[in-house]
Parts: sequence; C-alpha cells; structure tokens
Amino acid sequence: MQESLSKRCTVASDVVCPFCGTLCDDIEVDVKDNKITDVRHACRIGTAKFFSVLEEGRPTKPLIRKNGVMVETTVDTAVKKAAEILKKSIRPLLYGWSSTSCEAHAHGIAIAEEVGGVIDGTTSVCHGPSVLAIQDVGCPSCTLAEVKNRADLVIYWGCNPMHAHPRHLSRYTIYPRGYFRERGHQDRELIVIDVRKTDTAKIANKFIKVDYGRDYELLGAIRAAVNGNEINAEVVGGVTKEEIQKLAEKLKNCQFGVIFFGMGLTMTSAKHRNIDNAICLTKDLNRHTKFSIMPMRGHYNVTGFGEVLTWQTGYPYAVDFSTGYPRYNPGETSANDVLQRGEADAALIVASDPVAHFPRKSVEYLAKMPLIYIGPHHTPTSLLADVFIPSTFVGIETGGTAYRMDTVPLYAKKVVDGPKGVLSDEEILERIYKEIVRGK
Amino acid sequence: MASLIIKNGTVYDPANNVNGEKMDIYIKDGKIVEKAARGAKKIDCNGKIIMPGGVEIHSHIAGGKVNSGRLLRPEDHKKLVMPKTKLTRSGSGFSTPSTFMTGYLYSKLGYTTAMTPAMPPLMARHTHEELNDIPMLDKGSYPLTDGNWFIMRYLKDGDIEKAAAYAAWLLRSTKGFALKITNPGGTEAWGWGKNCKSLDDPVPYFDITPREIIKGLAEVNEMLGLPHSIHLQANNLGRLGNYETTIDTIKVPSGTKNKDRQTLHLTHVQFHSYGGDSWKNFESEAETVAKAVNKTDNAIIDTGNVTLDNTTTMTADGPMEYYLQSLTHFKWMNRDVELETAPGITPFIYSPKMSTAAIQWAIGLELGLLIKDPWKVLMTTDHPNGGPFTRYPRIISWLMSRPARDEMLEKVNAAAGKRSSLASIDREYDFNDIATVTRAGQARSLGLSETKGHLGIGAHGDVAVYDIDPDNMDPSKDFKGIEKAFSAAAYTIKGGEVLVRDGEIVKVTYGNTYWTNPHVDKSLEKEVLSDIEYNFKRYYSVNLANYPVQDKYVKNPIELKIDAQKVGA
Amino acid sequence: MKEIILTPKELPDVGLIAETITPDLFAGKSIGKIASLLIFAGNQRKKLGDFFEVAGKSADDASDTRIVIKGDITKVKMVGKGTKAGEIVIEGSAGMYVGEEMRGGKITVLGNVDSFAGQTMRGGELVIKGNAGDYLGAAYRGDWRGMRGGVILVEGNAGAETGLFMVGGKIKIKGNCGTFAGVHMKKGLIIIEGQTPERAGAEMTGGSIVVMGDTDILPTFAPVNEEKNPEIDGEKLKGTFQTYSGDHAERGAKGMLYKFV
Amino acid sequence: MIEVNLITGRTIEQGASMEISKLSDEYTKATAICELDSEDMTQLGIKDGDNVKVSSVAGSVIVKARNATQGPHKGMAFIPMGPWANSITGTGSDSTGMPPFKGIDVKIEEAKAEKVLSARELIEEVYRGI
Repeated sequence: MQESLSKRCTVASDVVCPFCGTLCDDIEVDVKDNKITDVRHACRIGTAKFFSVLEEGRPTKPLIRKNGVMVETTVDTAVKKAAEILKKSIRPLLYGWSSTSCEAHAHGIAIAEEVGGVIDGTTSVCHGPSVLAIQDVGCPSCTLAEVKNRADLVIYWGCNPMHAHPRHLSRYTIYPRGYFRERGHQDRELIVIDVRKTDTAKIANKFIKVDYGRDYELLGAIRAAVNGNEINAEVVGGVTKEEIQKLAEKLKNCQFGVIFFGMGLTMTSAKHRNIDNAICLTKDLNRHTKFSIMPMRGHYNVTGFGEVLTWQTGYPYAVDFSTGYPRYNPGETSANDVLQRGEADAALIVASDPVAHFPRKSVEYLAKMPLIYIGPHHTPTSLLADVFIPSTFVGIETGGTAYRMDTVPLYAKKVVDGPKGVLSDEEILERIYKEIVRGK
Repeated sequence: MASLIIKNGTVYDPANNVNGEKMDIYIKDGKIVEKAARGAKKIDCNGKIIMPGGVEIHSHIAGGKVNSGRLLRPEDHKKLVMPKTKLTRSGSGFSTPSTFMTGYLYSKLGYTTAMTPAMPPLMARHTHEELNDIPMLDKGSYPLTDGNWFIMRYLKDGDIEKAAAYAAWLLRSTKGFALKITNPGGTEAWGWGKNCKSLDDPVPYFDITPREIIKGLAEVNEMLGLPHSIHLQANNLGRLGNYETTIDTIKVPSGTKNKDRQTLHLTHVQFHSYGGDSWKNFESEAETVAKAVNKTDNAIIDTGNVTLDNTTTMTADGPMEYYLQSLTHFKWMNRDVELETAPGITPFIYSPKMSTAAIQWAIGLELGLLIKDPWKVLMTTDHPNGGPFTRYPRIISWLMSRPARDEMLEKVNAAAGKRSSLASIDREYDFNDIATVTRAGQARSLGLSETKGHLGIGAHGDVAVYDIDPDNMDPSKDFKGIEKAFSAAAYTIKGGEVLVRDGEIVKVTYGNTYWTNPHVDKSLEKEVLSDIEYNFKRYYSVNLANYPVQDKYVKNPIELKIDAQKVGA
Repeated sequence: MKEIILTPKELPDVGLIAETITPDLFAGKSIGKIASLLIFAGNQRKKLGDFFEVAGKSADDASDTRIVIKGDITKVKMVGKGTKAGEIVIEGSAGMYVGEEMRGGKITVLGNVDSFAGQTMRGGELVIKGNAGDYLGAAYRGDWRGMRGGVILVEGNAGAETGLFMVGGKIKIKGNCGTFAGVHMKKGLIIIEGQTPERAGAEMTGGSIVVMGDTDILPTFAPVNEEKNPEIDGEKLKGTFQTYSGDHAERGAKGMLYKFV
Repeated sequence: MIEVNLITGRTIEQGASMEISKLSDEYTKATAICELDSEDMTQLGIKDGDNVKVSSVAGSVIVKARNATQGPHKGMAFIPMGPWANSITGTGSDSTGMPPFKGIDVKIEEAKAEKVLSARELIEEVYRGI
C-alpha cells in the first residue's frame, strides 16, 4: 500500500477482485479510516461487492436458533453447537466453498473427512457438467493471455460475459492488444452462439441463433463438417447446412481460436454432452489449427475449490467420505441428488447460498435438517439456518488464495479490517474442526 | 529431538565408499553424528540392509499439470484408495495419487526427498500449495524455462547476463530450485499448433533454435552457480528415430564445466532412445545412447522406466501429448501457459502384449544396465509417465536379477527380446549400485550431496532400512523377495524420526521445501526488472505485483542463497 | 443350489452401502458370519444383520449360492458388486449400482433399479423386471471402457445414457429408453424394443443399436440401406430395418443404428 | 395464459444487487422479474411492470413482467437466477448432479392484483412451515 493524501487515507493497488472467475487483479481501492471510499477498475458487480462490506446492519454476532428464534451468542458457543451437529450427523452435507479462500477449503475438507460427510461445491450446479465432460474426453485449454496475445477468433457459446463476467472481453479476449494482435479487436473476430441475442451477441461480428436445446446437434454437425463428413439435414438447430459448413471453414482457417462456454451449454438439454461435443470439436480443430476451449467459471474461487479438493482427495466435487475414503459420482454424491433423495441429515453451508440457488425440492429438505451457515451476509440460507456464524469477506477483509477460471492462482489480499470480533471462514472452520477432534 | 542408534545393519553408502559393511549409524538433532548420544534409542537392524533415505530427482507429484491429471482420471482414482486412519488422511489414485497419499507411499518405499520437475512459473503458487500438502518428504520444484519469451529474447540478442539475471529473478519469484527445460522452443511453437523437430528448427517468430536455448541456459545455469545443472527434457520425446536428437543434445552444453557435478541432466532418456521410422520397425537405440553417455563427462541421465501399467502421461511438452492422443484417441488435456510453456496430459496403457510398450520396457532397463558408471544413470519412471513411482521395487528387482528379466521377456511381446539388446545383457546390479541410482547419484546430481544421499557425518538423519539379509539372500534368484522388501521399508527414518515401521506409517511429518536464490549484480537486476515490468503490462494476464510467490506459500522453506554478483558486475 | 434369505428390516433414510451382498462373499460362511459382514449406513460401520434378517444356508462355492432378498431395498446401494458366480434375486426394487463390475453369475430384480446398474459390467446376467434408472450398463466417470461383456435385460424402461462407452456385451430393453442410448459406444449391442426420444448412438464409433419404436435420428448419421431380418452379434431380428452409419461427428465412425420400419 | 420455455441465468443487475444483499429491495427489483418477448406480452394483455404468475410442475411464483432487452425471443421467458426462479425449477438431475435450471415448461398468467414477495417473505412463506 502506498501512502497518499492524508495519513489515514491509503490506496491499495493490484487488488484481486473477489467476485467472478475473471479474477481481475488490477483493482485500486481507496481506504480511509479502515473504510473503503473508492474502488477503481472493477466492474459494476465487483464494485458493489467491495462496497457491500459497508452494508448497514451487517451481522457481526453469531446466531443460534432457540425455540424457533435466532438469538445472539458467542463464537465459542456457535462453534460448539456446529461441531455437535456435525458429530451427531451420520451423513452430513458440506456445501458451498466458491466464495472463500483455498485456505478455508482445506479446513472444510478436513472436517468432511473427519465427520465422514459428503462435500460438494457450487460447481455442482454450475460447471459440474463441464467436469463430467472433461473426465470423459479431456480439455485442450490455455491461460487467458494466450488468448490475448494470439487469438484471432473468439467464440462465446451459451454465455453472456457482458452480464456475468463484465471485464472478460476487455482484459483478455476481444479488446486488449496482444503480442501477435497489435491492433486489439480489429485483429480478431467475435462469434456469439446463443438462443437469444444477448448483450454480448450485440457486439459480435457474427451472431448465430441456435434453437433452444439443440446445441448438441449443432455442435455435432459442425464437427461433421470439420471432419469432412456429410450432414444429413438441411437445417440443424435452426442453422442451415451452408452456414454450418461456412462456419467450419472459418474455424479451421483461423490461426488461434478459442471457445468460451457457460450455463447456456451446461444447464441446457444434453448438459455435459454439449460440453463433451464442444471439447471434441476443439480436439478436431487442432488437426487443422490451434484451438482451445474454456469454461466461464462463475464465482471467483469455484475453480480453487475444485483444485484443492482434487489434490487432497483425487476428485473435484461431490466427494463422499462416508466409507472413510473419497468416493465420487455426481448424480449420486452431488448436493442436489443427496438432498432430493433425502440422504443427508445435517448441513454445513459455507460461502454460498443454496436456499436462493437450489430448486425448491432441494431446499425443502435443507429446511428440515439442522443447518449451519457461515458467510458474511444475511441471505435466504441464513434465514433457514439453526447456527449462523458471520465471517469476513475474503479478498477484502481477509487474504487468501483464489484460482482464476484458467486455473491461474492468485493471492487475494486484505484491504481493510473486518468488523470487530468477526472471524474469517478459515478461522471459523479451523475452530469447528478442532472442536470435532477434541477428545477423540 | 530423539537420538538414534541404528545398530547391526549392513550399510550401503556409496558416497562414502561403504559397500555392505556391518556398522552402526548414530543420529542426533536430526543429523548423522560420529558417536552415539547419551540415552539414544536403539534400533536393531540385524539381518537388514541400510541405505540413505531415497532421493527422487524427477517425479510429477505436485502442481497444475499433475492436478489436471487427477481431475482427468476419476477411473484411475477409483482403482486405488486409502481410507483415513487415526494418523493419516485419506486419498485415492493409482497413477496420480492425491497429495497426502503421495507422501505416505514414498515414505513406505524408504524415500525422504522428492523433487517435482516441471512448474510453469505463472502456476508456481499452485505447485507450492500442493507441495505443502505432501507429507513425509523434503521437496522442491523446477520452474520451466523452455518457451519463456524473456529467456528466448535475451539469448537471441546474445545477452547472456540479462538472461541469467532474469533466471535468478524467476527462481526467486517462483521459489524454484533448478532450471527445467522441456522440449526447448517446441512449447512456444505449440502456441500455434507447431513444434520444433530438430535442434536447429527455429522457434516461430522468435528466430532462435532449441540448440541455442539449451546452450544459453546451460551457460546461465553455471554463471549463476546453481546447485543442480540444467534439467532437460530433450526435443522429440517419444518420436521414432529420436535417439539422434538425444545424442546431438548431449553434446550441446559440452563447453560448460562444473567441478562437482554434470552440467546437463538429461531426463527420462528411455523416451528418447527410439530407433526405426515406423511403429512396425520401432526398435531400441539404448545401446547407442548409452555409449554416448559413457563417453561424455558433462551429462548424466535418469531412465524413465516403463513399468507396463495403465498410467497417465503428463509433460510440459504439449505437442508430444497431442501427438500421443492422436495415436490412442484417448482423452487429452492441454494447458498452454502464456509466455512460458505448454503442458499436456493423456492416459496411456503400456500393455505388455503391445510390441511398442514391451520394447519401451526393455529400453529403460538397457539404459540402466549399459551405462557403465552407476553415478551417471538414475532410476526414475518419470512418474507417472512410464509408470507410477510405486513400481520402483519392481524395477529394482529387474535391475538386480537377470532371471527376473528373463521371466518378463517370456511374458511380454516377443519384440522386446528381438528389437532390444536386453536379452543379451548379463549385468546384475548389487545393493551398492541400487543405493547409487536411487540415492547417492540423485543427491549428487541435485547438488545436495552434502546433506542428502549419504550417511556420513553431517548428513541428514534420513535412513531407509529394508528387511533383506544380504548374507542369506541372492537377489538374482529371490527377485520376488527383493521387490517385496523394497516395497515396504522396515524403517524409514527422516531427520532422526521414525516415520515408517514394518511398511506402516507411524508418524506424519512435513519436510522442507528447497529453493535457490541467486543474487546478481544490483544494477543489472534493476535493468532487467524494468524490462520485465514493461512486458508484463502488455503481454501477461496478471499484474507483475501479483506474480511472485509470497513467502507464506512455502511451508518450512530452505532458501539456498547464492552469491552470483559477479554476473553483470 | 443353496439359498440365503435376507429380509430387510427398517432401513435408514441416509441409505446403505452393501457391496458385501454377493454370493462370492457369502459362500462358505455361516449365517452368523454373513450377518456380521460390513455395511455402511451413512458414515456408520454396521453389520449386515443390523438391517437384514439372515436365514438359510450358503454353499461352499459361490456358484452354488443363491441370495434371495425378500422386500424392497431401494435405499441399498451396490448389491452384488463384482459378483463372479452364483445368483441374487431381489424380490422388490433395488438401489443404485446393482451388479456394478459384475463378472459372472446372475442377478434378478423383480422391481425397479436405480441408476448406475451394471456399471462397467464384464460378464454374467442382470435381469430387471421393472424399470432401470440412468446410466444402465454404463462406464464409471472418466472411463472410456464401459460395459465389456455379459447381458442386461430390462423388461420395463431405462433412463438416460444407457450403455455409455460400451465396449462389449448386450443390453436389451423391452420398454422405452432415455436419451443418449449408446453414447460413445465402441462395440456391443443395444436393443430398444420401445421408443427412445433422440440422440441414440451419439458419438458412437462402433457397435450396434436397434430401435423398434420411434426415435429422432441425429443429423450426423447417414442412411445406408434397408435390411430384412438382420442378425447382429448372434441376435436374430425380425422385420425390415433402415440402417444408418455414424456418428459422423466422429472421424471414421463405424457405428450402426437399425431403425424398424 | 401462455405456455413458454423458461430459462434462468445471470444478469448484471441481479449480480450487483446480490452483492449488496439478497434481502435488499434492489435485489427483489432486479431478480423477481420475468423477461418476456413483446409479442408474448401483447398476447397476455400486459405491459412492462405488470405482475405475472409463472407456474411449472414444481410450483408457482409471482414476479414482475419486463420487456426482454436481449430479444426478440418469442416463446421463451427469462427469470434471473435466485429464489423466485427456483420456486419453479424442477427436480432430479438425470443422475448428473445438475438440476434443470433451463428449458422448463411454464405457464404464464397475468396477475396484476397479486403481490411480488421479497426474498425474505418468499423463504418464510415457502419453507418455514416445513
């Protein structure tokens, strides 16, 4: 931090933004009297996140449900209660993790292993299908400045970065000047493929509208064209055969191409098979030119959770420790399946909000079981919790490691102190772990 | 810290010319000492052999690429699991075990040190996070410099001192131990889907050749006075007829000298000793390569043995992994790293029935047996590329026993016998040779021979004890017994603490991470830093301030400070 | 053949993992020994006898042992995992992974089975009188070598991704089949007597899929010819079939799709 | 009443307001909405800002109809991800782990007289009784 203006006003530079998987690391934050006064370079959502630490009425004291009402308590009591719930449970679900540090993840995994629970990340309802596809067919990819320096063809398929990753295009893909692309966007072509003309599609050189749920067929048809095979239909997914063949030629003849994809593929009919076919298309294209593909990971450290869980257990999400060793099979050991099958009997939710983001049926089950929630805000999940331990914001009030969507790890530093008495996720989880193993 | 007396064992300590002598070893405060300390705990090793703790120079155990390999292969992880115990964490993975499990498995084999050889600098934080989660071992990692834009440009401009200053900065920024080069130039070419096919095939747009990169980096390495030499994966890995490139490569840095060690470490040479021009006439050229190694005094190699398993290949050599998956049509990961390198990953099944795999198996052993001086050839599997490190005991049995090899030659595809010289080799390693290729030689190559790979006074108290009575066991005949004994150390002692007893973990510790920190002339460093700053803003995707690995990422660091201020002065 | 009878008691909501229920592990064991075999209830290490009444007698050899489960075990996973010989009859519905990695013997389920039945099966016979879930006879995550041998017969319907990465064996479904039947298939045969909505044979490079009912064929399949009463992998089919080759999204694909006309 | 295909997903407004607080009015304003094609709105006889009831097999929810800005997409409705959308997303995952968040068959009816609940009200009404 460099001193500026008055003694108490500092500027933190090279700050990592803890919002999305773009993980911008060029943010400047002005701080006066331990209060954030200005945020520069961040997008609208990132800025909102930095300022959200100032939320009025932000919870600072742990709460425990007593006779149906949440009452204030001490961290010690809340930690003890949380440990008690987890120890008593015979199949606890530990879910979330995308908006906290890798240091916190490690403690969470240790707890899951100790209590023989199921641990799952928000990947499950985001790029889980991408993981399944990668495990079946692989994934030729690269880091983001490879795109910046080399790409002359960029495709966004089923994603809308103008809304979900607002600085993605300006930092890495379309607008920046790169070593081999000195004129920035003039040296590149942007193609958007989506079911609707999104705000990203509006700025594309070419927008291809695909019929809802027909991405898989369109991908297959493009592959057939790339591989020199016939397409046995005049129109596939709303796109004509001629247009598909023209597109295939364009893909084969670029110098360095890349496909970014999002929930428009992972959540739509065919789910992981869309990604599977998109990856296979990328593999096919590498016979002709250089091509990469990358999931647009949502939360700033959803990638990091997958990395830590993978190196510690061998699997990236949906890991079941109930037999004493890691077992993995999304569809069985993933959060929504465990919940909807009624297989969990307690839950620890950290750094995510399943009550807002899970389907109703899953939430109905969550509402029935003892629920522990750790996070900085009141959320729909905290409303249903039996134990709520407020925590600091990682990357703003607590430092920690996060992995960008292309798996580049960065240290997200602290810029202000958190509210007095509020611990970090990492510290809270470590205390819960210690409480669980105490006396064992 | 406990003091130990390791009594009555038969000691093999080649660095100190101890070859099968009955003697006692004393440990105090974590180090080997001359005399027994008062109150020292005794460990009776009568009827057992004693070696220094195993040292591993090249094993992909941590980092982005390794983790991508884990991610890619749930079916591999389902195959082998370790449940949690009171002492140890759980884990999974046969060819790419999870971190905790990696440490336990190495320790059970009697290893106490392992280096992970290929760290993309941009991903260094990740490598260290994983190293921190690998228990039982001392560790280190080698930043990749093969396709590095700064290095290539400085070398192209003939600015060797700036290249050295940059390399010093890179080691410091990544907390790296040695300079790794993988398919020099080829990884940058892979940015365009291309490759460098010979030592003189120029890198697209950079106007420099692999030969110039290797030569330049060898000079940089010696200029900085790093403990290890350059650690090189030669061009054309896995390609037919690549032995010519390999022999050519051995000669490249012959001008550089170092009195204590080689100036070139050529890694997993099994994959680089291929003859033939089609997979139908694929054959071993291990004899030719071994001859070249026998002749040189500046290069040593590690073998990269193939163990005939279903494994995961992973290397920073992106074009090679692409080529391999184009043969197998297996799933394939590629992970190009901006301005630096291009790792790739794909599974591979070395089926004993396949002629290629059988010949590859033979080549690894031929190299070990045909290179005369055991100090010049180190045993590795290039884990997990040739097979997982957990197969070391089996390789030891093959090296020590001609009957073991003959039995295999009967079982595997007949091509192994016909298109390699293995069937005609009588040589059998003795325990001293094994101790050299798995410990002493590895430590010397790394430049860590003061404290590692031997049992002399002042060495680390890292000791492996195996349940083998050399007076009553003929390794040539009882090769199954050899494999069994090396699979489960009777004791693994690290820093004077017993970590493994009778093949079981009895204590969990976390070792040190070694990194080197050479300091060059200040004004040169400043000049290079401003160059770095200029290029970072334009071409990297992260800010320079966020690039260097913060101190907190290295658990139990051992920083090797190196005065290289004459560089640039 | 000797019979062991398991009668389920109250089963916990969290479900059981009961990979120990297989003739190979029961053979040569007394009732008491069988009742003390390990079963996981959530994270609890329990005994088989905690959840099942065990009666009857086992043979010394697995191939002479039949296990009869009297009742519904929808909450029980992995029954018959890795079975090499002998027989299991489940007189109700069964949970996930029935007959996972089965190599021989026979498993019959009178009710329905949940997903992942016959996962990575290598031999033997799996008969399901009711419906099957998703991933019937499929590969485990990431495995490019799925079902390698044996026969699966479903008298009701099956779910999505039946026969994923199949490399051998046969799957016969009398009812309807979900989407992506035979996805990534390389060898073997899938017969769907009912309909399958779409995407049968997606990314297949070999093997055969027969569909008697309605289906939408992917645009990356090419019509070949009409065949009468074809014989595929020893199965004699009656009627006229339009054949398609594919999936031509893949290079050099040699998969065959037979559609009843 | 119209029958359409519903997709749910992110918007920048939903994202920014979520970071402020999911219990804030801004969040309700940004997220308790349903973007509809103008033709579909005409058919329903409603205009931008009118409340509609969106129902699927899983349940129903009241949200504010909004003119689709990223259209036209006749026959398709869009509700930003959040508790309102998830009141009507379906069950199961086809054994993949991923619930159906897009491609849900829904009915939309005008519901000018009914109230859009806040996140807090919605959670309390739907789940507290359980």
